[in-house]
Amino acid sequence: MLYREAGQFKSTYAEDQQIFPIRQDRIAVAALLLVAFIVVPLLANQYWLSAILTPFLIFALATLGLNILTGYAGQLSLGTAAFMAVGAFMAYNFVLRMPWLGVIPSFILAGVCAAAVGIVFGLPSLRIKGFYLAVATLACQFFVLWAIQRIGWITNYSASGVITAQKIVILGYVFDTPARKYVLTLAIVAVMALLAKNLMRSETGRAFMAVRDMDVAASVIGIPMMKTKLLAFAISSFYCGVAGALFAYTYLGTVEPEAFTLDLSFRILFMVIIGGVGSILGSFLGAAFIVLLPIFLSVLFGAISHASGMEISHAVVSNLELIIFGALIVFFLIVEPHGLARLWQIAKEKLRLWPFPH
Amino acid sequence: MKHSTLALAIVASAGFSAGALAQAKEQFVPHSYYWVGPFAASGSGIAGGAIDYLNMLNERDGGVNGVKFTGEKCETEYNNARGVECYERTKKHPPTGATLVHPLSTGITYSLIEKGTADKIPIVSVGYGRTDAADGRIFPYIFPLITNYWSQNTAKIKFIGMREGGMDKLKGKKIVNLYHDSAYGKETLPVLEAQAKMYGFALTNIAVPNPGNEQQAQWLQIRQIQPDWVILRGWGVMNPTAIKAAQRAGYPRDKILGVWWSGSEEDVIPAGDAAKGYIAAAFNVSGTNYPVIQDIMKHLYAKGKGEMDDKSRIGSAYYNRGVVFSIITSEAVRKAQTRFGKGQSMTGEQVRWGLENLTIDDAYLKKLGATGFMQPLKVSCLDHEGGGAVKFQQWDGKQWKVITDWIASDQKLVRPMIEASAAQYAKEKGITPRDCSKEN
Amino acid sequence: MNVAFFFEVLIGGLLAGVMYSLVALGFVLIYKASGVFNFAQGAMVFLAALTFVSILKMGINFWLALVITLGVMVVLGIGIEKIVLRPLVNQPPITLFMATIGLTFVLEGLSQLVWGSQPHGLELGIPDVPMEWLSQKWNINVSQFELFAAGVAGAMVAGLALFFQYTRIGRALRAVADDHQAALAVGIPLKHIWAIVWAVAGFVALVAGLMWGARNGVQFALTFIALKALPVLILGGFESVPGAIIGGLIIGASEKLAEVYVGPMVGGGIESWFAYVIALMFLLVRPQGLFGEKIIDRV
Amino acid sequence: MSRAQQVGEAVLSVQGVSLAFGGVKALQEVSFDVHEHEIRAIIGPNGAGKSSMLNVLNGVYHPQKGAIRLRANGAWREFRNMDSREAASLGIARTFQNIALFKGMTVLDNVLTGRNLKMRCSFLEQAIWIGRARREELEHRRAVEEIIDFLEIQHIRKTPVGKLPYGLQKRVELARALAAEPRLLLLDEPMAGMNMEEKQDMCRFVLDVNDHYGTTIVLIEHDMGVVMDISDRVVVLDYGRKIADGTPDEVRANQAVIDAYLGVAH
Repeated sequence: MLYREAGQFKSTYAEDQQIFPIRQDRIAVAALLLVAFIVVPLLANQYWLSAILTPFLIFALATLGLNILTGYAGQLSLGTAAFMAVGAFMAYNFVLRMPWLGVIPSFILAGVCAAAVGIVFGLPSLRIKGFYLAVATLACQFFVLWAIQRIGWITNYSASGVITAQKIVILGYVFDTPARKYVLTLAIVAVMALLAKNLMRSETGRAFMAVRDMDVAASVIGIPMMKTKLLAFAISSFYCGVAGALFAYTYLGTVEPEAFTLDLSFRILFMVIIGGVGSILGSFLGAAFIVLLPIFLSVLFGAISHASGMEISHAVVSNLELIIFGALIVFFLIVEPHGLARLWQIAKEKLRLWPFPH
Repeated sequence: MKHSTLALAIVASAGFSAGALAQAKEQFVPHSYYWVGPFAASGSGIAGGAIDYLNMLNERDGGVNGVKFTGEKCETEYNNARGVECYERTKKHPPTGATLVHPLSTGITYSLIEKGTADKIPIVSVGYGRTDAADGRIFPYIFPLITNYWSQNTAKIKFIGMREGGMDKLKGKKIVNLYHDSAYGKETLPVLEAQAKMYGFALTNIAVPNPGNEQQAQWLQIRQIQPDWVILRGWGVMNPTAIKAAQRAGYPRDKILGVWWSGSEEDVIPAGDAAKGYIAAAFNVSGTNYPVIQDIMKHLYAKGKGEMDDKSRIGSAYYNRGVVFSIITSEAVRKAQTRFGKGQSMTGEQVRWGLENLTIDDAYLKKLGATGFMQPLKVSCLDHEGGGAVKFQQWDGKQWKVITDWIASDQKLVRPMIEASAAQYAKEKGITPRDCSKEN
Repeated sequence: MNVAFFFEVLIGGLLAGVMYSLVALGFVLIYKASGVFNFAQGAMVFLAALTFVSILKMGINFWLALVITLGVMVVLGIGIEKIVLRPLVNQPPITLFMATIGLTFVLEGLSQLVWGSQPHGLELGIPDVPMEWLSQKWNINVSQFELFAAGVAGAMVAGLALFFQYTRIGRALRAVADDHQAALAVGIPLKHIWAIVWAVAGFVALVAGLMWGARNGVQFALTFIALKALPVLILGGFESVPGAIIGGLIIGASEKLAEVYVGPMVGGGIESWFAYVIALMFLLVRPQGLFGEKIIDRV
Repeated sequence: MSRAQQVGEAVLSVQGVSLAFGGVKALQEVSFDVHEHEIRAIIGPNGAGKSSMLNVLNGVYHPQKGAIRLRANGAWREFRNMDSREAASLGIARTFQNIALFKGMTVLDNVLTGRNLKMRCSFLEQAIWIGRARREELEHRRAVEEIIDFLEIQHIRKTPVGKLPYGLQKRVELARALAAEPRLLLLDEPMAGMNMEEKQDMCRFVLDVNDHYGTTIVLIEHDMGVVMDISDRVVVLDYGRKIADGTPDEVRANQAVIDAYLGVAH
């Protein structure tokens, strides 16, 4: 009975075009943001802030980026980590070489650089599709990492190619504690999620989906193939780039090119698939799932072996964790190929009818 | 999205509070190593040695002055993010939080430099990590102990000099540096360049892309250059692949000089007979015929305890390296107790003092049952390295044979580079160096 | 420029390329039959090699060990098909792809759980040292092992080609590749076919595992050779057995030549991406790969 | 026929168009013209080249010979090979024989895509979603809702098209084409595979569109009855050749046509 749009009539298209047409949703989201911005920083301990929530938000942002490309525009990419790397290292350079610029503009410019790289490596998508394109994006993955290690300027000529993120100071306010870093990350992610939502529900988003669903028809009704595909790559890479910058500045603090391996790209693709292809919410759900699952498993096993007090060597435990992680993903894909977002939808449908059967 | 997060939060916190039953007279040491993935061999071996030694102390002498070591294992997957998570999870563990941390990954070490400093938890990277952190004035909580990549490298050139019959003979010699194309691999490029100038040998750096399981091209280049020596700065599969490729290219293995991350049994066994004669550096030797290892066998494995499933790995280079890690851990705690109270649980801050004033001379090594097993150590506020020497061992097809005594590094060359690099870091981060004369 | 050296690099590259083809074949088989981009192929190679070596270490004789391992791989292949892929039939390709990545974790964990994380050496009794006369006469280094590997790869390609051409299953497979529905309509037992293909893929993985294991030792890194096979795939086409070998040769040769002659100018280590760039350039000209039968549809 | 708009002079003329795929001659020397506001039918037995003709008209195919001439505000422009996007921007919209809707999107979004050429805001403005972008989005929504009402598909506005029955999908596709406010509307077998009443509805819609918006319509249809009822003039193709052209009655009486259709049940 609680979750109902019954009795909420839309008298104007404006109302109907709100992000959350249903009142309960608006309330829920408002509450969620309130909790995320105020309650969490106050209550959560350092471990949760710096080891779980912050990375979760950053991965969610990257997932969002990849989702725009793969989920909405239908272009499969395995180069996500590379775009993140561009973001991280360029942000470092902007802060280093143009300190007057300020951190946030530096992040944005870093994102723009990532977008540029994205456009270059998006060009093949005009010719090739599917796994051929996916494997082609691997070229980006490997080339970018190689370039970062070769071009001394990018790492400010540090022998090992490792960079250390500078202090984050915005208008004289220093973001140094885990709580502050978390809040900064949250703010950026929230804003960018909103922008993404807007974009995806307006013309650009429709063009993306049109290209995804049937490119011939799309061009017949006048959607420019090239512009749309490249724009998708650009926007997606921009998001990944900013995520990369946050990865370096609010999460790890020090990054080496190896931090952005193909493994990371796959992880983020997982988040997209598990969360739900073509869903903003799904990006967050997927990120939460993939970030938390391994930690949850290891904590769980830790507790079990502690409780049982038996002497199983950790090699066994770790491998079991890995196996279960993989198995769960397979299992999940089998039971709900459309991802968590779909489950959430179904739950909502049920909730609408509840407590009456229909 | 928070629903799922919070839901898990409860379970998770329940999870580790179970492992966190606070008791007095305990010294908590996190065991964040890696048991899975491409490098599992090194991770599991080192973890085994490290954990076994502390448990042996608990069994043999009831810990350090009655303070028993407790630990919590955490899988890092050799991955920065996971490593940071492990650190955050274990750092506040009762009674006194993490004693110190062995990140066992240069990447993770980098990620922990600021966190450790802020949390007052020493980050100890033995034979890896950030070289210039050896300048304790700028990195009070970071301890790249015993020796670092730059020191090792000077020792290596010395060794080559010895083999060639004098450093002056290096002039005009051709040396190839075959390195893993990563932060780790590139760490030694500057010092090599400097030495090439110093001794006038011709240096060629050849990169091997990660993971390094394909080196045809690189060895064809080497074959073309016909170098007098090849320095193998490898990691994981790159090592056996290099040795096999060398054989295929007809390059003599006893002219290949590996670093200590290329000098374990795991690096040569996969290469089979091709590895005969291959030489590698080491800051700890292999073998079980040291009292310290014998004690572990006696007090743990004889009683059916012990971390290793595969007993044959006890005494391997990696296992023994783990033992060295834990000797440092326990001795730092012991030292700290002499100042902050015998039989007490030490905090990270106190252990930091312990590390900084740690001295392990030959007599003490003998007491530890580790004579010749590791080198004497003298750490100070100024010098967080404290040793710097390496031995060289040669693979005879069955096992590693030590072929030199400890060869000291060329601190005259290395130290200024360290200080310069550290100063650079201090400038970037706006750190004012400690005045070591004021430390006690 | 030293001609002998050029040829040495070229030959070395071609021989390396053959090693890539060995891995690529596994991908092609499964893609051809069920349209699945099986990322777990690398893990299968690792599992096969590790199992074989470990059994060997138990003191069981070579051939018996081979048979046992083959049995394991066949069972594994069929198991994967039944447990993982059948429930996912008719799902979008990317979902299947993701599933195989999940599978990769399982296989990697399983291998090291059962057999431990220790690397092993593997001796097939074929000397891997430069052949005297060749290096004497031409100053070109080629080892018997490399030639042997090339021979094996060639034999496998030929075998598989014949298999597809002349056996009932092979013909059925091609039908399946063309159109699942139609194949079903004319009464081809898809499920059996797929089971068989996975079994064969298991066998291919074993061979690749033995070759690579003997070359670099048997250890976790064997899973990475999958990445070496991918450019070969896009170049040769996901669905073409001959494409796998030709693609392998092209990739191998060009990447080695590039590393040796271009690498030093740009700081080396370009192998990691060069192969992909070649493949990419090639795709821009011919989107379906060298022998690709059709452009794979949007994912 | 009584209708609001009177059929004006020619707006489109096809001149000696020939199209071949490899050896197969799809179209040979076909010429005809289309007048403003008229409903022009192209008929012919299977494989006569009807769809090819339509595809040439909106630039999906490029003829080897001949040209398309279009009259845009008074002046004639000649096109040898325009691409389909250009065609769209010139006010040519179409539907497809086998529906080409965006299955993953709702009816509303599908129809809205029809207006993409009229959207002016940059993606940045859209992302921020205030001022211009929002207004634009709203006014286009209004325009689209009009068409949705017009075609009586309000009730399925928010339904993903994948879930709709065939007949409705056809209607949505028509709506998407109309959303572009085309001058020339190409319908490729709008009634194919429909039952009687669905067909009647569709006929009504086609006529209303032509009447209400004055859109010039070129349609391909198999159902002779329908064609003869609604179209002003008919082109008959057979084996890629034009065999007749005229009012329904003329065509009906044409011997060549009768022969062509002989044995072709309709």
